[in-house]
Amino acid sequence: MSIWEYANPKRFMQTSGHVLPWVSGLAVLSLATGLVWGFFFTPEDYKQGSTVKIIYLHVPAAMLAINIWAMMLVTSLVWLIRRHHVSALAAKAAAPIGLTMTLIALFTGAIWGQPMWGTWWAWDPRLTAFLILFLFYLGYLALWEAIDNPDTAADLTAVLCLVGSVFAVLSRYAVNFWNQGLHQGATLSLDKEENIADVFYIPLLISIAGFVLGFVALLLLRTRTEIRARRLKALQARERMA
Amino acid sequence: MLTARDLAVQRGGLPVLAGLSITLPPGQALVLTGPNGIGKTTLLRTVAGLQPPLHGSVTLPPEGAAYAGHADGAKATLTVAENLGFWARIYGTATIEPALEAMDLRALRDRPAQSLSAGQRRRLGLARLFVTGRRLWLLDEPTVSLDAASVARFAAAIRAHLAEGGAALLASHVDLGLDRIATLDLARFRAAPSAPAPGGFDEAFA
Amino acid sequence: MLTARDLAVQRGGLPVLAGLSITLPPGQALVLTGPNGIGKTTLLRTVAGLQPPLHGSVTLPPEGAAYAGHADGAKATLTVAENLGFWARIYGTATIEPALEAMDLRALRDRPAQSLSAGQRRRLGLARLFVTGRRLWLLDEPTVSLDAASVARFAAAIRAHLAEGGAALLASHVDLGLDRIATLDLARFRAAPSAPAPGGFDEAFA
Amino acid sequence: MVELGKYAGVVLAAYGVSLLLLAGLVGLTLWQGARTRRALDAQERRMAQDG
Amino acid sequence: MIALLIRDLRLAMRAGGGFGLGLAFFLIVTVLVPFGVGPEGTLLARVAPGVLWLGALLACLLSLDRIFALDHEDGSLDLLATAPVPLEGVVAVKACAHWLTTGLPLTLAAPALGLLLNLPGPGYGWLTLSLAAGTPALSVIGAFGAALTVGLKRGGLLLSLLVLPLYVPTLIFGAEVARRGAEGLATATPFLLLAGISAGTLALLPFAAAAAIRINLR
Amino acid sequence: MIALLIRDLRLAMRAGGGFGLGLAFFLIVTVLVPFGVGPEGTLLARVAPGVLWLGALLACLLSLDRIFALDHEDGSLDLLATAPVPLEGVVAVKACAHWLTTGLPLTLAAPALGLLLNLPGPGYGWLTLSLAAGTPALSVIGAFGAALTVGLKRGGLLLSLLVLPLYVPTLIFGAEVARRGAEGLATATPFLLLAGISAGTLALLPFAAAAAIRINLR
Ligand code: HEM
Ligand SMILES: Nc1ncnc2c1ncn2[C@@H]1O[C@H](COP(=O)(O)OP(=O)(O)OP(=O)(O)O)[C@@H](O)[C@H]1O
Ligand SMILES: Nc1ncnc2c1ncn2[C@@H]1O[C@H](COP(=O)(O)OP(=O)(O)OP(=O)(O)O)[C@@H](O)[C@H]1O
Ligand SMILES: [Mg+2]
Ligand SMILES: [Mg+2]
Repeated sequence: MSIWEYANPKRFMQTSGHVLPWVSGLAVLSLATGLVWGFFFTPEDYKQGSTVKIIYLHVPAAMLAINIWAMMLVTSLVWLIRRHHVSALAAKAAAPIGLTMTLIALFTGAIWGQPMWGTWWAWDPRLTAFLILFLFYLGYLALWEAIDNPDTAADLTAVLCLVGSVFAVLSRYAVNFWNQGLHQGATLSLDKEENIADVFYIPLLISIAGFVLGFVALLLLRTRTEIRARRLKALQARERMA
Repeated sequence: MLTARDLAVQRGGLPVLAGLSITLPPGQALVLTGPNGIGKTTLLRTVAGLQPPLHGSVTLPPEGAAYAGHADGAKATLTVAENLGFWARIYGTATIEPALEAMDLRALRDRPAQSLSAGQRRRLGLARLFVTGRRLWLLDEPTVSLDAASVARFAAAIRAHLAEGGAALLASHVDLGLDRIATLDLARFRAAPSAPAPGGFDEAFA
Repeated sequence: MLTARDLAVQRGGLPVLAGLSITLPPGQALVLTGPNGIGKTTLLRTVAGLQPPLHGSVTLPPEGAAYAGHADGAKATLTVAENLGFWARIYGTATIEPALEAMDLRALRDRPAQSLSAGQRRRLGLARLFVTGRRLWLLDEPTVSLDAASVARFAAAIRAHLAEGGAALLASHVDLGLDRIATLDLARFRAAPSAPAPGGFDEAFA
Repeated sequence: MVELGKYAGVVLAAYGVSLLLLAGLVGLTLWQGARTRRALDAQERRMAQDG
Repeated sequence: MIALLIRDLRLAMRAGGGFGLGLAFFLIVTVLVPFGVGPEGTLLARVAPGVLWLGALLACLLSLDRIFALDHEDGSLDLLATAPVPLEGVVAVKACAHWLTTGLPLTLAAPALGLLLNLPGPGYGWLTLSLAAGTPALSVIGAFGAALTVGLKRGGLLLSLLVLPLYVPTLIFGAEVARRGAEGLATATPFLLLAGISAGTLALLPFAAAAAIRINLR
Repeated sequence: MIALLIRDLRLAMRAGGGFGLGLAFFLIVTVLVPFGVGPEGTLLARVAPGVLWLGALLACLLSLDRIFALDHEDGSLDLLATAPVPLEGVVAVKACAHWLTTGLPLTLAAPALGLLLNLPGPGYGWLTLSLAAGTPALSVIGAFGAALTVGLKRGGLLLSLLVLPLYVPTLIFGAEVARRGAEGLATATPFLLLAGISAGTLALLPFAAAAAIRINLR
């Protein structure tokens, strides 16, 4: 059986209906565990004080924000090449989640920056790149909104996503070239020596898992809604023609 | 010259016409008729290759067809001669004189298109056909806004085109006064809406 | 209802028609005919008050006239009902139902105007007339793109309007099938280009 | 209650804003989902009746 | 008249109507400035009030051609001119709709963008106040410019050219209020002048604009 | 193809075609900047390269919707799509015409405007060079954005929203070249990167734009 079978709308509706409650349950569970653990039961950092607790929101949100765009890139490609409608609708469904994640990363970062760097905002490359990512999400969503015909909209936004991804990567390098940064380097490297202490690390991992599961649950929900909306539109049009 | 086999066309994601087959040999014209909104424009755009068919296939002559739609594609600030000259160069035609002659635009040749009346602008849009050098013409309500004399002149031009081995597919609500011409009433091919199957999410996607 | 006395109209600074007098009593319609470019659109715009006459005077009913030109004034993203409802509120008319009914737009009422076919959009443009509540209609080629059934329906609507004491001034190249209707051929009123007087710079300024 | 020290405001603000945004997204998703579902059901029922 | 306002707002909200786009443009221009002039905080703080005012002005400018051009193209303007509403009122209502969909959101969003440019503390209130007082003038002046260029295909750039010089006094006083506010100086005089400009243009320009439209329709 | 280039240039030259308007807009923005940020010479000199680049970018942006929208509205784009010319070529030619009527004049005029902003001596050459290398990329990226929004009524602002983020790398490298040049620093790296972006976009984006147009005409 090919994986593409799940790209069939009917099949997708059935499968996602079965999976959804489990994913949502797990998401709520791990998110609650990670955040509660991180918020209530971790010590303060010797340097950053209690502000380290922000990491449990900031890092998962930042990771998701980037990876959701990557996922949209993949689904857009699938739509352009294999023309599976679910794929296009999944990209559409993911964009608002990505936008929210970008906003969370930006807000928590800004709030964190105030005590750590003494400023809400600095034109650090990583932060700037995030702001640009935010603009890409905005443009992508605006294009979806602006076009009436759903297939045209899917095609054009997919093209935008492809071209935009190239430019997003370019912008990342450009921004790096333009200004040296204040922001932390990678903390989650595979090299154990450089990793942060386990007390912070384990709840962080749980909370990342919670964010990812939450994303999957929301994505499934939203994609189901999009499919229903498409069917509704088709039925309405058919009724008018009859 | 033109064959369409079991064609189904869509507009706004909805099937509009289905099960349509057309064969148009050289020297013949076919007039598409049908009430407003039946799908004449959609069909012509599909045949012209501007949108993909929902189903079936279209075969055009190797060099393609010349399409003239509801809009004329005339640039308001260019003169009549400049407008036509542009299309002539795009299609590699040497001269625009026959086209000006055919649509009686000689007197207007140096007038900017924005100062033309509705019918004069339409004549300019039709004159473009003569510089394409294409044998197959796809025309969407070509005689809109034309007066009786211009309609007759245009009908004569079409007759001449057919006599030279050309062909034309036209959508029109008015009688062009072309004799011995085939007519196809599209009302018969209206795509039938099927009743929705419960939970049938696949049908939503054409 | 409408009187125009010794009217001369201009377009692009040039006199187009001159010496025209029109009297249109209630209950009557007058069809303006003439070849393309004779000045029908210009005349109608002058009568509607959109441009000043070069000479002469126009008297309209006190509340003004309803004008429908080549363009329909429909907003692409608003639905048919929203488009009509807007004009109804502007003209202080309570309901759009009679207008929808008259132009057979019931089925299309919730469709955005951009998804209408050319003829359907034209019907929307004509339906606007019925919400203006004006007795004098000025119509510029109202039946363009309409199919035969719609033309008949529109002719019936005009007849009803006349029967209620309204009046209509129409420009049209096609026969509307209205009987007992007056026709005015504008060809007779083409403004004669006067020979230029040497050194007469005044004439350059109409 | 945990001891947040002098950064209490900052941490609470970060959590507050984030949870608010998340709640907004979830709420919007659920609301849109319910609305489309209702509309689709109504449409299907109507069309089933009409034949 | 209210029908017209409602229609214009509704059109702005519909797909492709462009509500929120002015805001997005404002955001982007603000973000681009540091890329152009470099990231130093002190430099940015000094130019911040001016840049924000310029950004708001450009965002207004870009949405101006919507005011009448679309209505002209599809023939609605002809129909409105023959409808039983005074053309002056039409202009005023359309300028108002433009302000509601552009100037107002810009004013509300400006403080957040001030943050990105390191705007000094006391500047936020004055920036918002000056924009609230100045953007109505931008909309009305813009409506006048749009009325002048309504007959032209893609009059957009010409419109910018005509309108920008007219915007200069508003910009000078507006930016002055914001700058003085940011530096903690007295702002009363420029603020009063700014408010005066807004009031004056609101009272007079609709008449000029209506006359321009009448001429353009001829 | 050459016929198309000639037609586009001729259209730009005709009344209302907008040739020179981009330039005028550039001029006005540059002139407005001192009003916004205050007249101190040193401050202006520091922001000059960035402001000039930003002004050029905005002037380009404003003329973008002319690239395809007019042709779409009057039906020419349909006709071009069925004509015996590849759509990719049409896009490339139109981007080229846009550059010739906007980017090139801007590049030539920039040094004169630099004077107004106290641009330091060595900056002039680098400013011109960076604009010459960067504006082609602006035109091509803009053509892509215009192709995406061609079916939309007044897609102008949406177009800005889509295109401006794509302009970021070009702006950064371009302004960096101009700024480093003005300060007498090494400019080789950003200049090469800038040229690379121009070359890359010129080679690839016409295909994406042609695909977008085909989708939009459907
Ligand atoms: C608006 C401001 C900020 C933004 C947009 C931002 C963005 C990001 C991004 C994109 C990541 C990378 C996530 C990943 O891919 O793993 C990240 C990680 C991180 N950020 Fe921020 N950040 C901001 C401010 C701050 C501040 C002020 C601090 C603390 C002083 C901070 C601390 C961290 C830490 C510790 C990580 C984890 C590093 C890693 O795992 O790679 N961030 N942030
Ligand atoms: N700017 C201009 N300069 C010179 N002549 C012009 C200008 N604008 C229009 N004309 C001419 O004015 C005449 C009147 O045009 P008008 O649109 O009124 O004609 P019409 O009778 O409505 O024609 P149609 O039946 O084609 O719609 C036309 O011959 C037109 O060419
Ligand atoms: N987005 C859309 N959604 C639903 N239906 C649409 C959409 N766009 C167009 N239609 C419908 O598709 C049908 C076909 O339109 P088309 O323009 O091909 O008709 P036509 O035969 O050319 O009519 P006319 O004689 O009026 O020009 C029309 O009934 C129209 O209302
Ligand atoms: Mg049609
Ligand atoms: Mg006419």
